[in-house]
Amino acid sequence: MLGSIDPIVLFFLLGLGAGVLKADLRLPPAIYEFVSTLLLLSIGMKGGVELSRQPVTGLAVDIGLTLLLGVALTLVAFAVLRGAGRLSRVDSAAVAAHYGSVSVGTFAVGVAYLAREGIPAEPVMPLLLVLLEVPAIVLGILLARGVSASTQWGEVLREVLLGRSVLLLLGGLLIGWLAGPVGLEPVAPLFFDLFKGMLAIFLLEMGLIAAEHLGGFRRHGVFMVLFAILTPPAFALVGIGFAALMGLSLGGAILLATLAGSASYIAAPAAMRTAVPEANPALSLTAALAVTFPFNILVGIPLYRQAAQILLPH
Amino acid sequence: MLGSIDPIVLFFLLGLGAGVLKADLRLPPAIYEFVSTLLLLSIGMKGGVELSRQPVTGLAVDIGLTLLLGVALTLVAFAVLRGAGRLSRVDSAAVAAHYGSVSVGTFAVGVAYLAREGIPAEPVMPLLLVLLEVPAIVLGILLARGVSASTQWGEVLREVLLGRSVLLLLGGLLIGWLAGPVGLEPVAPLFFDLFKGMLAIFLLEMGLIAAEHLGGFRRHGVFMVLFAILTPPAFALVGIGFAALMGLSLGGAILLATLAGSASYIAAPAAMRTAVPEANPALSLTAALAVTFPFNILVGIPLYRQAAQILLPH
Amino acid sequence: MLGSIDPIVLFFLLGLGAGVLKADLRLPPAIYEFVSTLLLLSIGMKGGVELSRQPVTGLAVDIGLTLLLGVALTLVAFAVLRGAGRLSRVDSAAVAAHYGSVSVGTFAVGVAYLAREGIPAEPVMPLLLVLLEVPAIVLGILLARGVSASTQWGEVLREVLLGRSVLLLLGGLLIGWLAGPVGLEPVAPLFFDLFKGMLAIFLLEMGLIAAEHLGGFRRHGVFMVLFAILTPPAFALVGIGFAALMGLSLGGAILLATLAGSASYIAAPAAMRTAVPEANPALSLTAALAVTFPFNILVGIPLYRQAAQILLPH
Amino acid sequence: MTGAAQTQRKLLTVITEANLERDLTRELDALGVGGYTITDARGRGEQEARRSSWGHTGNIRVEVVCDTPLAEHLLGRLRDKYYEHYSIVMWVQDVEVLRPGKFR
Amino acid sequence: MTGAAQTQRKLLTVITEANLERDLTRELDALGVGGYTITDARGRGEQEARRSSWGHTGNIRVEVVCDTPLAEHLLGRLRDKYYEHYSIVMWVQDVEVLRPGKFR
Amino acid sequence: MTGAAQTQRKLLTVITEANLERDLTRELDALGVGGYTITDARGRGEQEARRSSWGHTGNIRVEVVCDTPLAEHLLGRLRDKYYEHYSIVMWVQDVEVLRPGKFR
Ligand SMILES: Nc1ncnc2c1ncn2[C@@H]1O[C@H](COP(=O)(O)O)[C@@H](O)[C@H]1O
Ligand SMILES: Nc1ncnc2c1ncn2[C@@H]1O[C@H](COP(=O)(O)O)[C@@H](O)[C@H]1O
Ligand SMILES: Nc1ncnc2c1ncn2[C@@H]1O[C@H](COP(=O)(O)O)[C@@H](O)[C@H]1O
Ligand code: NA
Ligand code: NA
Ligand code: NA
Repeated sequence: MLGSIDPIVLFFLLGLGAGVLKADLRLPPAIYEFVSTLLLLSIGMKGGVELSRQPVTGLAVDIGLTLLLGVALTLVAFAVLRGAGRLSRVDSAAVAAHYGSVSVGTFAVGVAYLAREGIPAEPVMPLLLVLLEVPAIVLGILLARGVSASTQWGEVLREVLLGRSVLLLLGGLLIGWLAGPVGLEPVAPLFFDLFKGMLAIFLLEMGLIAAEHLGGFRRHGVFMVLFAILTPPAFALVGIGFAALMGLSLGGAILLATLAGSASYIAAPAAMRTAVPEANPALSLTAALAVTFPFNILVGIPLYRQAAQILLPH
Repeated sequence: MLGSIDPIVLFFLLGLGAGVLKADLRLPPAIYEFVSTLLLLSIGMKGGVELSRQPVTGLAVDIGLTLLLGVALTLVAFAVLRGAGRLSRVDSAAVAAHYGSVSVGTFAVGVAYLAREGIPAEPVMPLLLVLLEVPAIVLGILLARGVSASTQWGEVLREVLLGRSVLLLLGGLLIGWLAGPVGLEPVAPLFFDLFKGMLAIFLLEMGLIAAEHLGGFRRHGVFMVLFAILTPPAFALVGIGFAALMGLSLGGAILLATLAGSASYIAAPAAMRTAVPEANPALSLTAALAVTFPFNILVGIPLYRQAAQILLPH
Repeated sequence: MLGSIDPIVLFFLLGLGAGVLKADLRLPPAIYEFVSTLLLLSIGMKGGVELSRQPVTGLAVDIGLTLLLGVALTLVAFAVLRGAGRLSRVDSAAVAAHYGSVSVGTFAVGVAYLAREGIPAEPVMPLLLVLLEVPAIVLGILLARGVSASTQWGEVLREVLLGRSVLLLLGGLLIGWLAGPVGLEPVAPLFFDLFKGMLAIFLLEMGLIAAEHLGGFRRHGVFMVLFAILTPPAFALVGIGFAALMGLSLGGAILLATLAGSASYIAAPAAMRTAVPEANPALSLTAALAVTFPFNILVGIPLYRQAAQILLPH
Repeated sequence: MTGAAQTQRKLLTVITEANLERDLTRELDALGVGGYTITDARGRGEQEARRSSWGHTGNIRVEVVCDTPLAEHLLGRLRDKYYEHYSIVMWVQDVEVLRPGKFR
Repeated sequence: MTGAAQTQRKLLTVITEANLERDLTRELDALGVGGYTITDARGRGEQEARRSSWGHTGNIRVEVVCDTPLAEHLLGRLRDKYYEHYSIVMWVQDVEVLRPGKFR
Repeated sequence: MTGAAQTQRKLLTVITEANLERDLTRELDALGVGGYTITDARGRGEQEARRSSWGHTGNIRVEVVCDTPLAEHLLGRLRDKYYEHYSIVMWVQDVEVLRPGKFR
């Protein structure tokens, strides 16, 4: 079992263990920002370099289907939370926004997994990642407030579209695409060679954060735990379905499944806190950080690979 | 056009774009300090390693001419600002101190440019960079206050000579010189391999800062913009002249031109704020950060190369 | 002389010089934490990888002897400080706790020294490092307070055992051991290739800190200086003796001597401040940081190597 | 204190979630305060369980010096806008300032 | 200030060594305060020579708003526990708060 | 508050440009204050356009507890030295302290 775990996931477990013991290994916020900036730029640049090598076809269809995927996942999550979970409307909407959106950290672990297994993926994936961040958040706000005049949509869209992760991913994509593989060689030692090491540091930190949120479950009960564990594989299956529609390769399908199964813990919480303040922010965060994230990186990704291998048309 | 741009400059443009959109990509101050510390040490160490390989001759002459260059540029700038620009005496003196002094960030881009083009330069250049920082600042204070008894010269010199950039550059030079190429091998992955990547991060941040200062121009008017654009190439020509006097190679001449054409945005502002508080600090900073720095790294350096190729005696 | 100095030690001297000149080169605390986190994980992982290659034998004996070494050094230090130094009981106990415990920074320089000289060492050394941190602190508190009911032993042990350095070292060991050399390859660029560069940055900072504490000696007098210089080589000899008992190789003996001769400046001060607040914290810190640390990395480690070569049975 | 040019003003201190910074400073600007000072802070209160305590975003501590009517107005406005759904704590003190003109 | 719902409370400010944070906040919790706010600080006092000034650990600045009896009690407790061996400085001020229930 | 050993002192708070820290603390030392506490801060005032706002250097917030005459003296000295050319804001409050000897 352990032999099949990616060593970088051990860093997550170290953080989780230290956090449970209440040991103070937290990195300063500045380091967390540095590491995540490097990861976002790297992911973008890798995609961009690949894009510069092989022109993408059918981009418009892929984009449309990705946006549709985001909408579909959010609606399903909302229905389940409101129906089976009997959460209030605002809480259902807020949690649905988190699960309809995506986690870049989970995506990064997926990228590292593919690299380790030697499975290639479409270069366009980081772009789809960006696309998936947005619709769930917008829809979540709509579900919570209706088409209320008081929502400052300009502000909300600004925050999401000009957020750190979207801009760094898109900026990296653009730089990688413009510079191409040769142009990026001089910066490769920082952005590419250190990628997995930085991801390890990031996962150590995520383990510590996840541990801080473990306690939240005593408050939020068994339904939320089930939701946070069952949604990822269910949504991953939907992701694989969409991957098949788009004609993605095995690697692309694994990544889209990973994205679909992941829950946002940065962009969505910030947007919901501003636009839907009545929602209980701890509810979504505990689920996304303390259950879904660990589930995905420990169990989910290899699982989605199996599923994709079985389900994808050959 | 884009093909000829160094990819690291794309990071500057990304920062500039994000800044104009008021997106919050700023790195924490701690990271900025870390990155700039690495860059300063790297530049110094590279020079030091080269110095340890080939003994320098005629150093005294080079040093004398460099100090003279700093004085000459400051006086010219002061005359132009006071005469054509009709700035107050203190403001003219303060801006002149910025333009007579140098920008290490610009120099770093110059170093990266030479590496990319395969043009060697004299190892003594980082030392000249340090030398150029000082006279402009001292002269700027003199021009603003006269030989006033109230100026705490000890304090001013202390601040400039023991400032971060001077000490890290000189320290790096010394370490590189003492350790030599073999001695530095074990630290090369951090200081040399990551150099361009760290410079990319630095430029991303500089783009964001430059964007913050763009607004300053509404207040400072068309003369300052012209000054900030025309001074770099004019001063670069003077720099090439001095390079010819010193008998520098093409690479050395490009770097000296780059230094001459660059404007300080760290050492000079700090020193002027303390010693000449009547001067408007925003005036110099806006010019140096929002116009001169971008101009130099986007257009200037390749231009100075052309000029040096034409003008240098063969 | 300089030729024999490891270039990374030059960074310490640069920091020391800058600090003496009161120049402001201090890195932000966040960077210090990042760098030390990387170093601790690296040291642990290196040991762990080696452990995964060759199974350790006689571990129980090594562990027992190491704990005994910690106890012995603390008692000797206490006796000397109380007897020859006439320090108060609490101050003697607190300083003894620092010198009976160890400095990870010094150990890292020792590791770098061995790598440079091509001398292998037992992979178990990081584990012994962790073991040596603990007994001196516990004993120091006992010596200061007796078996007082008011000491919150649970809290003290928690702080020591779940401190950053212990957890990161042990975590690194575990990860290295589980992942093995192949598993760690993807993170090697960050944790192994950058090790010496990061150590250089760390030493630069340590030089600045040591300089800040130099002034402390005017207050603490000649006895403390002598103690801080003479204890390291004396304790290093004891360390070599224990290394012989354990049957360690030359490299292992040098590292154990370095550990024995080093004085804690992170774990011990924190623990003493909480558990023995009557003790003067500046006394121990000045000795450990301003004398013992520099002595060990500049002079001590090569000295201990000579001693180990002479004294170890062949 | 009896220094010639000193005048009474109010100092309003606000402790709230860091992610409100942008919104709160805009609100203050809109309400016409002459300035404010912000420091990063952390803390404990009564609503921890509800907090979006995603580790890295702590509290901010905002200080505004202004005259009494504006202080009253701010207090009311911020209460109405933020009390219900956000973690926010406020207190008011008397201060003496040198250049009253600066503090509306 | 005459705003309807305002009440007098005390603001206790404590400056002390950063390494006391854990111990001090536990003490405050045990003494039953409703909340506190902490910021990182640095400074100079009279006991610099005794400080364990290992560079990176500076001071913390802790603020507690509470009623007068609790403030008195805290002041006494912290004095007894920390004055002798630690760097600690405290002061007390009057403040007006909106929701007195929050501040015991 | 009626605690036995408490005495009135003044708390002077100064907000100014971070790059003045060295100069300002020297000034305070020279003027004989017993101590001061500094925190990093950011803010908005009226002189933004003139600020050397090179991004990374924000404000500092300096607190000094001292007796009334010294507070008056400080206020005057800092005003004379910094008001004209630097961004600086100051206010004064009453505080009660435990060990008046510490605060001159
Ligand atoms: N009694 C208090 N004194 C000082 N600060 C407080 C107090 N109560 C709450 N706070 C601060 O206000 C924040 C939010 O409080 P709450 O909304 O009660 O969770 C806390 O994190 C503290 O920083
Ligand atoms: N008069 C004062 N005014 C403001 N803060 C002070 C004062 N005296 C001491 N402090 C703060 O309290 C800390 C400890 O002071 P001390 O115990 O006197 O060294 C100092 O580092 C300052 O941050
Ligand atoms: N009314 C105010 N209340 C609180 N802080 C202020 C106020 N006005 C100015 N400040 C602070 O003082 C700094 C300098 O103000 P100014 O000199 O007006 O630009 C600002 O950046 C704020 O941090
Ligand atoms: Na999702
Ligand atoms: Na110049
Ligand atoms: Na020792």
